[in-house]
Amino acid sequence: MLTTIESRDAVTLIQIQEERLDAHNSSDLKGQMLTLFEEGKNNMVVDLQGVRFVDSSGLGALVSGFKNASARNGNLKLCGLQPQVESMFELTRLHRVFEIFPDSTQALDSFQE
Amino acid sequence: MLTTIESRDAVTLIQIQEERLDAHNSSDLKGQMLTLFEEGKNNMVVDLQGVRFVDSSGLGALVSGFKNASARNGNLKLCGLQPQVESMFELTRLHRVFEIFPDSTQALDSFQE
Amino acid sequence: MSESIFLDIKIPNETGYLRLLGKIGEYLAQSLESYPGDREELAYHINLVLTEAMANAIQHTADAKRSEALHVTLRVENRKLTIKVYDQGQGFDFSNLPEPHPSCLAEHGRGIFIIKTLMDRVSYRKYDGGHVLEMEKVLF
Amino acid sequence: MSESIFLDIKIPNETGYLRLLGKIGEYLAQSLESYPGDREELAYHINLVLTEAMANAIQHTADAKRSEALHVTLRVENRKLTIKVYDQGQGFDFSNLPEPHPSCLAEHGRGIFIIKTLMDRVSYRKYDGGHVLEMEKVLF
Ligand SMILES: Nc1ncnc2c1ncn2[C@@H]1O[C@H](COP(=O)(O)OP(=O)(O)O)[C@@H](O)[C@H]1O
Ligand SMILES: Nc1ncnc2c1ncn2[C@@H]1O[C@H](COP(=O)(O)OP(=O)(O)O)[C@@H](O)[C@H]1O
Repeated sequence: MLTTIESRDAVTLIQIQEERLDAHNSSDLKGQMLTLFEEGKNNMVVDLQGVRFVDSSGLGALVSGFKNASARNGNLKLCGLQPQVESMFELTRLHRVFEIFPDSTQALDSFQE
Repeated sequence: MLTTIESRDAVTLIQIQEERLDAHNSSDLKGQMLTLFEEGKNNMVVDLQGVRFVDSSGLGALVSGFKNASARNGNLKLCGLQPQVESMFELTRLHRVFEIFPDSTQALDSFQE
Repeated sequence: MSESIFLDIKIPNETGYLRLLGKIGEYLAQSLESYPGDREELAYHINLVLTEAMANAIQHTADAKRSEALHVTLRVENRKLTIKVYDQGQGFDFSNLPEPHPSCLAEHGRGIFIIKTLMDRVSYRKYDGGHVLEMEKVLF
Repeated sequence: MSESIFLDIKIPNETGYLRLLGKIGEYLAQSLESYPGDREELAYHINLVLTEAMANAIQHTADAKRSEALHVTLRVENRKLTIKVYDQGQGFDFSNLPEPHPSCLAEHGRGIFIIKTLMDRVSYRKYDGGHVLEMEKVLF
Protein backbone atom coordinates (compact mmCIF):
# COMPACT_ATOMS: atom_id res chain seq x y z
CA MET A 1 0.00 0.00 0.00
CA LEU A 2 1.62 3.18 -1.22
CA THR A 3 0.85 6.20 0.95
CA THR A 4 2.33 9.63 1.57
CA ILE A 5 2.26 10.60 5.23
CA GLU A 6 2.77 14.22 6.34
CA SER A 7 2.35 16.05 9.64
CA ARG A 8 0.60 19.45 9.68
CA ASP A 9 0.55 20.88 13.19
CA ALA A 10 -1.24 18.26 15.27
CA VAL A 11 -2.86 16.54 12.31
CA THR A 12 -1.49 13.72 10.16
CA LEU A 13 -2.38 13.69 6.48
CA ILE A 14 -2.40 10.25 4.81
CA GLN A 15 -2.63 10.35 1.04
CA ILE A 16 -3.43 6.99 -0.50
CA GLN A 17 -1.50 6.44 -3.72
CA GLU A 18 -3.36 3.38 -4.92
CA GLU A 19 -6.13 3.21 -7.46
CA ARG A 20 -7.80 0.41 -5.51
CA LEU A 21 -8.40 0.07 -1.79
CA ASP A 22 -9.55 -3.53 -1.45
CA ALA A 23 -9.08 -6.80 0.42
CA HIS A 24 -5.58 -7.02 -1.04
CA ASN A 25 -4.19 -3.88 0.60
CA SER A 26 -6.69 -2.71 3.25
CA SER A 27 -4.99 -4.53 6.11
CA ASP A 28 -1.78 -2.78 5.18
CA LEU A 29 -3.54 0.58 5.50
CA LYS A 30 -4.91 -0.51 8.88
CA GLY A 31 -1.40 -1.37 9.95
CA GLN A 32 0.00 1.99 8.86
CA MET A 33 -2.72 3.79 10.81
CA LEU A 34 -2.07 1.67 13.90
CA THR A 35 1.59 2.67 13.81
CA LEU A 36 0.56 6.34 13.76
CA PHE A 37 -1.82 5.84 16.70
CA GLU A 38 0.97 4.19 18.64
CA GLU A 39 3.10 7.27 17.98
CA GLY A 40 0.33 9.32 19.58
CA LYS A 41 -0.99 10.77 16.34
CA ASN A 42 -4.71 10.70 16.98
CA ASN A 43 -5.93 13.30 14.51
CA MET A 44 -5.87 12.16 10.92
CA VAL A 45 -7.06 13.13 7.48
CA VAL A 46 -7.21 10.35 4.90
CA ASP A 47 -7.08 11.78 1.37
CA LEU A 48 -8.80 9.44 -1.11
CA GLN A 49 -8.22 11.69 -4.15
CA GLY A 50 -6.26 9.02 -6.02
CA VAL A 51 -8.57 6.13 -5.12
CA ARG A 52 -11.00 5.05 -7.85
CA PHE A 53 -12.29 1.88 -6.23
CA VAL A 54 -13.03 0.87 -2.66
CA ASP A 55 -14.59 -2.37 -1.43
CA SER A 56 -16.11 -3.32 1.95
CA SER A 57 -12.76 -4.21 3.45
CA GLY A 58 -11.36 -0.82 2.43
CA LEU A 59 -14.32 0.82 4.14
CA GLY A 60 -13.69 -1.46 7.12
CA ALA A 61 -10.09 -0.24 7.41
CA LEU A 62 -11.30 3.38 7.49
CA VAL A 63 -13.96 2.52 10.11
CA SER A 64 -11.25 0.85 12.17
CA GLY A 65 -9.13 4.00 11.97
CA PHE A 66 -12.11 6.15 12.89
CA LYS A 67 -12.89 4.03 15.98
CA ASN A 68 -9.27 4.06 17.09
CA ALA A 69 -9.03 7.83 16.71
CA SER A 70 -12.28 8.40 18.62
CA ALA A 71 -11.21 6.06 21.42
CA ARG A 72 -8.09 8.23 21.84
CA ASN A 73 -10.11 11.47 21.80
CA GLY A 74 -8.94 12.23 18.28
CA ASN A 75 -10.72 12.20 14.98
CA LEU A 76 -10.28 10.70 11.51
CA LYS A 77 -11.73 12.73 8.65
CA LEU A 78 -11.88 12.01 4.94
CA CYS A 79 -11.41 14.09 1.80
CA GLY A 80 -11.09 13.84 -1.98
CA LEU A 81 -13.77 11.21 -2.57
CA GLN A 82 -14.27 10.43 -6.24
CA PRO A 83 -17.94 10.07 -7.25
CA GLN A 84 -17.93 6.25 -7.36
CA VAL A 85 -16.13 6.06 -4.02
CA GLU A 86 -18.59 8.53 -2.51
CA SER A 87 -21.48 6.37 -3.67
CA MET A 88 -20.00 3.48 -1.67
CA PHE A 89 -20.18 5.57 1.50
CA GLU A 90 -23.79 6.38 0.75
CA LEU A 91 -24.69 2.78 -0.03
CA THR A 92 -23.30 1.64 3.32
CA ARG A 93 -24.51 4.83 5.08
CA LEU A 94 -20.98 5.51 6.28
CA HIS A 95 -21.24 9.10 4.95
CA ARG A 96 -23.12 9.80 8.19
CA VAL A 97 -20.26 8.45 10.28
CA PHE A 98 -17.31 10.30 8.78
CA GLU A 99 -16.75 14.02 8.38
CA ILE A 100 -16.05 14.32 4.68
CA PHE A 101 -14.40 17.32 2.95
CA PRO A 102 -13.81 18.19 -0.71
CA ASP A 103 -10.03 18.53 -0.31
CA SER A 104 -7.23 18.14 2.20
CA THR A 105 -6.88 21.87 2.89
CA GLN A 106 -10.45 22.11 4.12
CA ALA A 107 -10.15 18.86 6.06
CA LEU A 108 -6.94 20.02 7.79
CA ASP A 109 -8.37 23.48 8.52
CA SER A 110 -11.42 21.93 10.18
CA PHE A 111 -9.19 20.73 13.03
CA GLN A 112 -8.31 24.37 13.88
CA GLU A 113 -11.86 25.44 14.64
CA MET B 1 -15.30 5.55 -36.85
CA LEU B 2 -15.25 9.00 -35.29
CA THR B 3 -13.11 11.47 -37.22
CA THR B 4 -12.79 15.24 -37.50
CA ILE B 5 -12.20 16.39 -41.06
CA GLU B 6 -10.96 19.91 -41.83
CA SER B 7 -9.65 21.60 -44.96
CA ARG B 8 -6.53 23.78 -44.73
CA ASP B 9 -5.72 25.31 -48.12
CA ALA B 10 -5.33 22.37 -50.46
CA VAL B 11 -4.75 19.83 -47.70
CA THR B 12 -7.33 17.80 -45.77
CA LEU B 13 -6.63 17.02 -42.13
CA ILE B 14 -8.27 13.85 -40.78
CA GLN B 15 -8.09 13.49 -37.01
CA ILE B 16 -8.99 10.03 -35.79
CA GLN B 17 -11.04 10.19 -32.61
CA GLU B 18 -10.85 6.51 -31.71
CA GLU B 19 -8.53 4.82 -29.26
CA ARG B 20 -8.32 1.76 -31.48
CA LEU B 21 -7.87 1.52 -35.24
CA ASP B 22 -8.54 -2.16 -35.92
CA ALA B 23 -10.45 -4.65 -38.06
CA HIS B 24 -13.67 -3.34 -36.53
CA ASN B 25 -13.40 0.21 -37.85
CA SER B 26 -10.58 0.31 -40.44
CA SER B 27 -12.88 -0.25 -43.44
CA ASP B 28 -14.91 2.72 -42.26
CA LEU B 29 -11.77 4.88 -42.34
CA LYS B 30 -11.01 3.59 -45.83
CA GLY B 31 -14.51 4.57 -46.91
CA GLN B 32 -14.16 8.08 -45.47
CA MET B 33 -10.87 8.56 -47.32
CA LEU B 34 -12.39 7.29 -50.58
CA THR B 35 -15.17 9.87 -50.31
CA LEU B 36 -12.54 12.60 -49.95
CA PHE B 37 -10.59 11.32 -52.98
CA GLU B 38 -13.78 11.35 -55.01
CA GLU B 39 -14.25 14.99 -54.03
CA GLY B 40 -10.81 15.64 -55.53
CA LYS B 41 -9.04 16.01 -52.17
CA ASN B 42 -5.77 14.26 -52.92
CA ASN B 43 -3.52 15.74 -50.26
CA MET B 44 -4.17 14.44 -46.76
CA VAL B 45 -2.73 14.42 -43.28
CA VAL B 46 -3.96 11.67 -40.96
CA ASP B 47 -3.49 12.69 -37.33
CA LEU B 48 -3.12 9.62 -35.10
CA GLN B 49 -2.64 11.60 -31.87
CA GLY B 50 -5.67 10.00 -30.20
CA VAL B 51 -4.94 6.45 -31.38
CA ARG B 52 -3.36 4.13 -28.80
CA PHE B 53 -3.69 0.89 -30.73
CA VAL B 54 -3.42 -0.03 -34.39
CA ASP B 55 -3.55 -3.49 -35.94
CA SER B 56 -2.57 -4.74 -39.42
CA SER B 57 -5.93 -3.83 -40.92
CA GLY B 58 -5.61 -0.29 -39.57
CA LEU B 59 -2.17 -0.08 -41.19
CA GLY B 60 -3.75 -1.52 -44.35
CA ALA B 61 -6.33 1.27 -44.44
CA LEU B 62 -3.57 3.88 -44.24
CA VAL B 63 -1.56 2.12 -46.98
CA SER B 64 -4.71 2.10 -49.12
CA GLY B 65 -5.09 5.86 -48.61
CA PHE B 66 -1.42 6.41 -49.41
CA LYS B 67 -1.69 4.47 -52.67
CA ASN B 68 -4.84 6.29 -53.70
CA ALA B 69 -3.31 9.68 -52.96
CA SER B 70 -0.12 8.84 -54.91
CA ALA B 71 -2.12 7.53 -57.88
CA ARG B 72 -3.85 10.93 -58.01
CA ASN B 73 -0.55 12.83 -57.77
CA GLY B 74 -1.30 13.72 -54.19
CA ASN B 75 0.22 12.57 -50.91
CA LEU B 76 -0.94 11.14 -47.59
CA LYS B 77 1.23 12.01 -44.60
CA LEU B 78 0.93 10.96 -40.97
CA CYS B 79 1.42 12.73 -37.65
CA GLY B 80 0.92 12.33 -33.91
CA LEU B 81 2.08 8.72 -33.61
CA GLN B 82 2.05 7.46 -30.02
CA PRO B 83 5.11 5.36 -29.12
CA GLN B 84 3.30 1.99 -29.34
CA VAL B 85 1.70 2.97 -32.65
CA GLU B 86 5.06 4.12 -33.99
CA SER B 87 6.57 0.77 -33.08
CA MET B 88 3.94 -0.91 -35.29
CA PHE B 89 5.15 1.12 -38.28
CA GLU B 90 8.72 0.09 -37.53
CA LEU B 91 7.80 -3.57 -37.09
CA THR B 92 6.12 -3.62 -40.50
CA ARG B 93 8.70 -1.24 -42.02
CA LEU B 94 5.94 1.13 -43.08
CA HIS B 95 7.81 4.04 -41.46
CA ARG B 96 9.86 4.06 -44.64
CA VAL B 97 6.77 4.41 -46.80
CA PHE B 98 5.00 7.27 -45.07
CA GLU B 99 6.24 10.77 -44.33
CA ILE B 100 5.69 11.02 -40.58
CA PHE B 101 5.60 14.28 -38.57
CA PRO B 102 5.40 14.99 -34.84
CA ASP B 103 2.22 17.09 -35.11
CA SER B 104 -0.38 18.29 -37.60
CA THR B 105 1.09 21.81 -37.95
CA GLN B 106 4.38 20.43 -39.22
CA ALA B 107 2.63 17.89 -41.44
CA LEU B 108 0.38 20.57 -42.98
CA ASP B 109 3.30 22.99 -43.43
CA SER B 110 5.28 20.35 -45.30
CA PHE B 111 2.81 20.59 -48.18
CA GLN B 112 3.72 24.30 -48.70
CA GLU B 113 7.36 23.66 -49.45
CA MET C 1 -29.38 -13.53 -28.75
CA SER C 2 -26.23 -12.35 -30.50
CA GLU C 3 -24.78 -10.63 -27.42
CA SER C 4 -23.90 -13.88 -25.73
CA ILE C 5 -20.61 -13.98 -23.85
CA PHE C 6 -19.09 -16.60 -21.60
CA LEU C 7 -15.91 -16.30 -19.54
CA ASP C 8 -14.66 -19.21 -17.47
CA ILE C 9 -11.75 -18.12 -15.30
CA LYS C 10 -9.34 -19.88 -12.97
CA ILE C 11 -6.82 -17.82 -11.04
CA PRO C 12 -4.65 -18.38 -7.99
CA ASN C 13 -6.54 -18.27 -4.70
CA GLU C 14 -4.89 -14.95 -3.73
CA THR C 15 -6.11 -11.40 -3.19
CA GLY C 16 -3.46 -10.14 -5.61
CA TYR C 17 -5.74 -11.26 -8.44
CA LEU C 18 -8.84 -9.34 -7.29
CA ARG C 19 -7.79 -6.42 -9.45
CA LEU C 20 -7.40 -8.47 -12.64
CA LEU C 21 -10.81 -10.10 -12.27
CA GLY C 22 -12.43 -6.82 -11.23
CA LYS C 23 -11.02 -5.17 -14.33
CA ILE C 24 -12.21 -7.99 -16.58
CA GLY C 25 -15.72 -7.60 -15.12
CA GLU C 26 -15.49 -3.85 -15.60
CA TYR C 27 -14.55 -4.19 -19.28
CA LEU C 28 -17.20 -6.80 -19.87
CA ALA C 29 -19.84 -4.42 -18.52
CA GLN C 30 -18.47 -1.49 -20.53
CA SER C 31 -18.79 -3.55 -23.71
CA LEU C 32 -22.52 -4.30 -23.20
CA GLU C 33 -23.71 -1.82 -25.79
CA SER C 34 -27.35 -2.81 -25.52
CA TYR C 35 -27.51 -1.96 -21.80
CA PRO C 36 -29.84 1.03 -21.52
CA GLY C 37 -28.58 2.30 -18.14
CA ASP C 38 -25.35 3.99 -17.03
CA ARG C 39 -22.67 1.62 -18.29
CA GLU C 40 -19.88 3.19 -16.24
CA GLU C 41 -21.89 2.66 -13.07
CA LEU C 42 -22.69 -0.92 -14.05
CA ALA C 43 -18.97 -1.48 -14.69
CA TYR C 44 -18.11 -0.23 -11.20
CA HIS C 45 -20.77 -2.40 -9.61
CA ILE C 46 -19.65 -5.55 -11.43
CA ASN C 47 -16.04 -4.87 -10.45
CA LEU C 48 -17.25 -4.44 -6.85
CA VAL C 49 -19.47 -7.52 -6.49
CA LEU C 50 -16.78 -9.68 -8.10
CA THR C 51 -14.22 -8.29 -5.66
CA GLU C 52 -16.49 -8.84 -2.64
CA ALA C 53 -17.45 -12.39 -3.63
CA MET C 54 -13.90 -13.44 -4.49
CA ALA C 55 -12.46 -11.91 -1.32
CA ASN C 56 -14.94 -14.00 0.69
CA ALA C 57 -14.16 -17.14 -1.28
CA ILE C 58 -10.43 -16.62 -0.77
CA GLN C 59 -10.80 -15.85 2.95
CA HIS C 60 -12.93 -18.90 3.69
CA THR C 61 -11.07 -21.47 1.61
CA ALA C 62 -10.38 -24.64 3.61
CA ASP C 63 -6.66 -24.96 4.35
CA ALA C 64 -6.42 -28.23 2.45
CA LYS C 65 -7.74 -26.51 -0.67
CA ARG C 66 -5.60 -23.38 -0.54
CA SER C 67 -3.39 -24.34 -3.49
CA GLU C 68 -6.34 -24.99 -5.77
CA ALA C 69 -7.50 -22.39 -8.26
CA LEU C 70 -10.25 -19.90 -7.59
CA HIS C 71 -13.02 -20.48 -10.12
CA VAL C 72 -15.24 -17.70 -11.46
CA THR C 73 -17.60 -17.58 -14.43
CA LEU C 74 -19.30 -14.63 -16.09
CA ARG C 75 -22.09 -15.17 -18.58
CA VAL C 76 -24.14 -12.73 -20.62
CA GLU C 77 -27.18 -14.34 -22.18
CA ASN C 78 -30.76 -13.29 -22.88
CA ARG C 79 -29.98 -9.83 -21.55
CA LYS C 80 -28.89 -11.11 -18.19
CA LEU C 81 -25.42 -11.13 -16.64
CA THR C 82 -24.76 -14.08 -14.34
CA ILE C 83 -21.64 -14.28 -12.21
CA LYS C 84 -20.71 -17.40 -10.30
CA VAL C 85 -17.96 -17.48 -7.70
CA TYR C 86 -17.08 -20.93 -6.39
CA ASP C 87 -15.61 -21.47 -2.95
CA GLN C 88 -14.04 -24.42 -1.25
CA GLY C 89 -14.88 -23.67 2.33
CA GLN C 90 -17.33 -24.70 5.02
CA GLY C 91 -20.05 -22.39 3.73
CA PHE C 92 -22.41 -20.15 5.70
CA ASP C 93 -26.08 -19.49 6.27
CA PHE C 94 -26.68 -17.06 3.44
CA SER C 95 -30.41 -16.42 4.05
CA ASN C 96 -30.10 -15.62 7.73
CA LEU C 97 -27.22 -13.17 7.56
CA PRO C 98 -28.03 -10.07 9.65
CA GLU C 99 -28.24 -6.82 7.70
CA PRO C 100 -25.66 -4.26 8.81
CA HIS C 101 -27.26 -1.62 11.02
CA PRO C 102 -27.12 1.90 9.49
CA SER C 103 -25.23 3.40 12.41
CA CYS C 104 -23.08 0.31 12.91
CA LEU C 105 -19.35 0.78 13.27
CA ALA C 106 -18.42 -2.82 12.62
CA GLU C 107 -15.33 -3.33 10.50
CA HIS C 108 -16.84 -6.31 8.71
CA GLY C 109 -20.14 -7.56 7.43
CA ARG C 110 -20.90 -5.24 4.50
CA GLY C 111 -19.81 -7.46 1.57
CA ILE C 112 -22.88 -9.63 1.11
CA PHE C 113 -25.12 -6.64 1.86
CA ILE C 114 -23.46 -4.75 -1.02
CA ILE C 115 -23.85 -7.71 -3.35
CA LYS C 116 -27.53 -8.14 -2.46
CA THR C 117 -28.17 -4.42 -2.91
CA LEU C 118 -26.50 -4.09 -6.30
CA MET C 119 -27.56 -7.35 -7.96
CA ASP C 120 -31.07 -8.42 -8.93
CA ARG C 121 -30.86 -12.02 -7.70
CA VAL C 122 -28.33 -13.66 -5.45
CA SER C 123 -28.20 -17.26 -4.26
CA TYR C 124 -25.70 -19.44 -2.39
CA ARG C 125 -25.73 -23.21 -2.55
CA LYS C 126 -23.62 -26.33 -2.20
CA TYR C 127 -21.69 -27.36 -5.25
CA ASP C 128 -19.20 -30.14 -5.81
CA GLY C 129 -17.60 -30.29 -2.34
CA GLY C 130 -17.77 -26.51 -1.92
CA HIS C 131 -20.30 -23.79 -2.68
CA VAL C 132 -21.25 -21.35 -5.37
CA LEU C 133 -22.44 -17.77 -4.94
CA GLU C 134 -24.57 -16.91 -7.98
CA MET C 135 -25.35 -13.28 -8.77
CA GLU C 136 -27.64 -12.07 -11.51
CA LYS C 137 -28.07 -8.65 -13.06
CA VAL C 138 -30.87 -7.96 -15.51
CA LEU C 139 -29.54 -5.87 -18.40
CA PHE C 140 -32.69 -4.11 -19.63
CA MET D 1 3.79 -22.56 -9.96
CA SER D 2 1.46 -20.24 -8.10
CA GLU D 3 1.02 -17.79 -10.98
CA SER D 4 -1.25 -20.12 -12.92
CA ILE D 5 -4.16 -18.50 -14.72
CA PHE D 6 -6.67 -19.89 -17.16
CA LEU D 7 -9.29 -17.96 -19.12
CA ASP D 8 -11.73 -19.76 -21.41
CA ILE D 9 -13.74 -17.25 -23.42
CA LYS D 10 -16.63 -17.46 -25.83
CA ILE D 11 -17.86 -14.31 -27.53
CA PRO D 12 -19.96 -13.51 -30.57
CA ASN D 13 -18.17 -14.00 -33.89
CA GLU D 14 -18.05 -10.23 -34.53
CA THR D 15 -15.29 -7.64 -34.78
CA GLY D 16 -17.12 -5.49 -32.20
CA TYR D 17 -15.67 -7.81 -29.53
CA LEU D 18 -12.02 -7.46 -30.56
CA ARG D 19 -11.64 -4.58 -28.13
CA LEU D 20 -13.00 -6.50 -25.12
CA LEU D 21 -10.73 -9.48 -25.72
CA GLY D 22 -7.76 -7.27 -26.51
CA LYS D 23 -8.31 -5.44 -23.22
CA ILE D 24 -8.60 -8.69 -21.28
CA GLY D 25 -5.30 -9.83 -22.78
CA GLU D 26 -3.75 -6.47 -21.94
CA TYR D 27 -4.85 -6.67 -18.30
CA LEU D 28 -3.72 -10.24 -17.99
CA ALA D 29 -0.24 -9.25 -19.19
CA GLN D 30 -0.12 -6.22 -16.90
CA SER D 31 -0.88 -8.46 -13.92
CA LEU D 32 2.08 -10.80 -14.57
CA GLU D 33 4.24 -9.41 -11.81
CA SER D 34 6.99 -11.94 -12.22
CA TYR D 35 7.59 -10.96 -15.87
CA PRO D 36 11.05 -9.39 -15.93
CA GLY D 37 10.60 -7.40 -19.16
CA ASP D 38 8.59 -4.30 -20.04
CA ARG D 39 5.07 -5.24 -18.93
CA GLU D 40 3.38 -2.38 -20.80
CA GLU D 41 5.00 -3.51 -24.03
CA LEU D 42 4.01 -7.11 -23.39
CA ALA D 43 0.43 -5.93 -22.73
CA TYR D 44 0.34 -4.11 -26.07
CA HIS D 45 1.73 -7.13 -27.91
CA ILE D 46 -0.77 -9.53 -26.35
CA ASN D 47 -3.64 -7.16 -27.20
CA LEU D 48 -2.28 -7.04 -30.75
CA VAL D 49 -1.74 -10.74 -31.44
CA LEU D 50 -5.17 -11.54 -29.97
CA THR D 51 -6.73 -8.90 -32.22
CA GLU D 52 -4.91 -10.19 -35.31
CA ALA D 53 -5.73 -13.84 -34.66
CA MET D 54 -9.40 -13.18 -33.82
CA ALA D 55 -9.89 -10.88 -36.82
CA ASN D 56 -8.61 -13.70 -39.07
CA ALA D 57 -10.81 -16.28 -37.36
CA ILE D 58 -13.87 -14.03 -37.76
CA GLN D 59 -13.09 -13.19 -41.38
CA HIS D 60 -12.62 -16.81 -42.43
CA THR D 61 -15.50 -18.41 -40.56
CA ALA D 62 -17.56 -20.68 -42.82
CA ASP D 63 -20.98 -19.15 -43.50
CA ALA D 64 -22.78 -22.07 -41.88
CA LYS D 65 -20.87 -21.45 -38.63
CA ARG D 66 -21.28 -17.69 -38.46
CA SER D 67 -23.77 -17.76 -35.56
CA GLU D 68 -21.52 -19.93 -33.40
CA ALA D 69 -19.32 -18.39 -30.71
CA LEU D 70 -15.71 -17.44 -31.22
CA HIS D 71 -13.58 -19.46 -28.80
CA VAL D 72 -10.36 -18.18 -27.28
CA THR D 73 -8.28 -19.42 -24.36
CA LEU D 74 -5.44 -17.77 -22.47
CA ARG D 75 -3.27 -19.76 -20.12
CA VAL D 76 -0.37 -18.76 -17.90
CA GLU D 77 1.53 -21.73 -16.55
CA ASN D 78 5.16 -22.54 -15.86
CA ARG D 79 6.12 -19.01 -16.86
CA LYS D 80 4.63 -19.34 -20.29
CA LEU D 81 1.59 -17.59 -21.76
CA THR D 82 -0.31 -19.68 -24.29
CA ILE D 83 -3.11 -18.21 -26.37
CA LYS D 84 -5.37 -20.37 -28.53
CA VAL D 85 -7.77 -18.93 -31.06
CA TYR D 86 -10.14 -21.44 -32.65
CA ASP D 87 -11.60 -20.91 -36.10
CA GLN D 88 -14.34 -22.65 -38.02
CA GLY D 89 -13.17 -22.05 -41.55
CA GLN D 90 -11.42 -23.87 -44.39
CA GLY D 91 -7.97 -23.22 -42.94
CA PHE D 92 -4.80 -22.17 -44.74
CA ASP D 93 -1.25 -23.24 -45.35
CA PHE D 94 0.38 -21.65 -42.33
CA SER D 95 3.97 -22.78 -42.96
CA ASN D 96 4.14 -21.60 -46.56
CA LEU D 97 2.74 -18.11 -46.08
CA PRO D 98 4.95 -15.60 -47.93
CA GLU D 99 6.62 -12.99 -45.71
CA PRO D 100 5.54 -9.47 -46.53
CA HIS D 101 8.24 -7.69 -48.56
CA PRO D 102 9.74 -4.67 -46.73
CA SER D 103 8.82 -2.20 -49.47
CA CYS D 104 5.51 -3.87 -50.16
CA LEU D 105 2.44 -1.66 -50.40
CA ALA D 106 -0.11 -4.46 -50.04
CA GLU D 107 -3.11 -3.64 -47.90
CA HIS D 108 -3.21 -7.13 -46.41
CA GLY D 109 -0.89 -9.88 -45.33
CA ARG D 110 0.80 -8.44 -42.22
CA GLY D 111 -1.25 -10.13 -39.48
CA ILE D 112 0.42 -13.53 -39.27
CA PHE D 113 3.83 -11.88 -39.79
CA ILE D 114 3.19 -9.69 -36.73
CA ILE D 115 2.09 -12.69 -34.68
CA LYS D 116 5.17 -14.71 -35.69
CA THR D 117 7.46 -11.78 -34.92
CA LEU D 118 6.06 -11.00 -31.47
CA MET D 119 5.44 -14.51 -30.13
CA ASP D 120 8.01 -17.18 -29.32
CA ARG D 121 6.18 -20.12 -30.86
CA VAL D 122 3.22 -20.21 -33.20
CA SER D 123 1.45 -23.21 -34.71
CA TYR D 124 -1.72 -23.80 -36.71
CA ARG D 125 -3.49 -27.12 -36.89
CA LYS D 126 -6.79 -28.87 -37.46
CA TYR D 127 -9.06 -29.15 -34.48
CA ASP D 128 -12.57 -30.48 -34.12
CA GLY D 129 -13.98 -29.55 -37.54
CA GLY D 130 -12.05 -26.27 -37.61
CA HIS D 131 -8.55 -25.13 -36.68
CA VAL D 132 -6.62 -23.65 -33.81
CA LEU D 133 -3.89 -21.03 -33.92
CA GLU D 134 -1.67 -21.53 -30.88
CA MET D 135 0.69 -18.76 -29.79
CA GLU D 136 3.22 -19.02 -27.00
CA LYS D 137 5.16 -16.34 -25.16
CA VAL D 138 7.90 -17.24 -22.72
CA LEU D 139 7.65 -15.04 -19.63
CA PHE D 140 11.23 -15.05 -18.36
N1 LIG E 1 -17.70 -17.81 0.78
C1 LIG E 1 -17.96 -17.80 2.11
N2 LIG E 1 -17.69 -18.90 2.84
C2 LIG E 1 -17.95 -18.92 4.16
N3 LIG E 1 -18.49 -17.90 4.84
C3 LIG E 1 -18.77 -16.78 4.16
C4 LIG E 1 -18.53 -16.66 2.77
N4 LIG E 1 -18.94 -15.44 2.36
C5 LIG E 1 -19.40 -14.82 3.45
N5 LIG E 1 -19.31 -15.61 4.54
C6 LIG E 1 -19.77 -15.31 5.91
O1 LIG E 1 -20.69 -14.24 5.85
C7 LIG E 1 -20.23 -13.17 6.69
C8 LIG E 1 -20.56 -11.86 6.05
O2 LIG E 1 -19.79 -11.69 4.87
P1 LIG E 1 -19.57 -10.25 4.30
O3 LIG E 1 -20.88 -9.56 4.26
O4 LIG E 1 -18.85 -10.38 3.01
O5 LIG E 1 -18.67 -9.51 5.35
P2 LIG E 1 -17.18 -9.80 5.82
O6 LIG E 1 -16.56 -10.73 4.82
O7 LIG E 1 -16.56 -8.45 5.83
O8 LIG E 1 -17.32 -10.39 7.19
C9 LIG E 1 -18.75 -13.40 6.86
O9 LIG E 1 -18.29 -12.88 8.06
C10 LIG E 1 -18.65 -14.89 6.84
O10 LIG E 1 -18.94 -15.43 8.10
N1 LIG F 1 -7.99 -18.36 -39.55
C1 LIG F 1 -7.72 -18.36 -40.87
N2 LIG F 1 -8.46 -19.14 -41.72
C2 LIG F 1 -8.20 -19.15 -43.04
N3 LIG F 1 -7.24 -18.44 -43.62
C3 LIG F 1 -6.47 -17.65 -42.85
C4 LIG F 1 -6.67 -17.56 -41.45
N4 LIG F 1 -5.75 -16.70 -40.94
C5 LIG F 1 -5.02 -16.28 -41.98
N5 LIG F 1 -5.44 -16.85 -43.14
C6 LIG F 1 -4.85 -16.67 -44.49
O1 LIG F 1 -3.55 -16.15 -44.36
C7 LIG F 1 -3.42 -14.93 -45.07
C8 LIG F 1 -2.53 -13.98 -44.31
O2 LIG F 1 -3.16 -13.59 -43.11
P1 LIG F 1 -2.70 -12.25 -42.40
O3 LIG F 1 -1.23 -12.25 -42.34
O4 LIG F 1 -3.44 -12.14 -41.12
O5 LIG F 1 -3.13 -11.09 -43.38
P2 LIG F 1 -4.58 -10.61 -43.83
O6 LIG F 1 -5.57 -11.24 -42.92
O7 LIG F 1 -4.47 -9.14 -43.71
O8 LIG F 1 -4.70 -11.08 -45.25
C9 LIG F 1 -4.83 -14.41 -45.25
O9 LIG F 1 -4.96 -13.63 -46.38
C10 LIG F 1 -5.63 -15.70 -45.35
O10 LIG F 1 -5.59 -16.18 -46.64
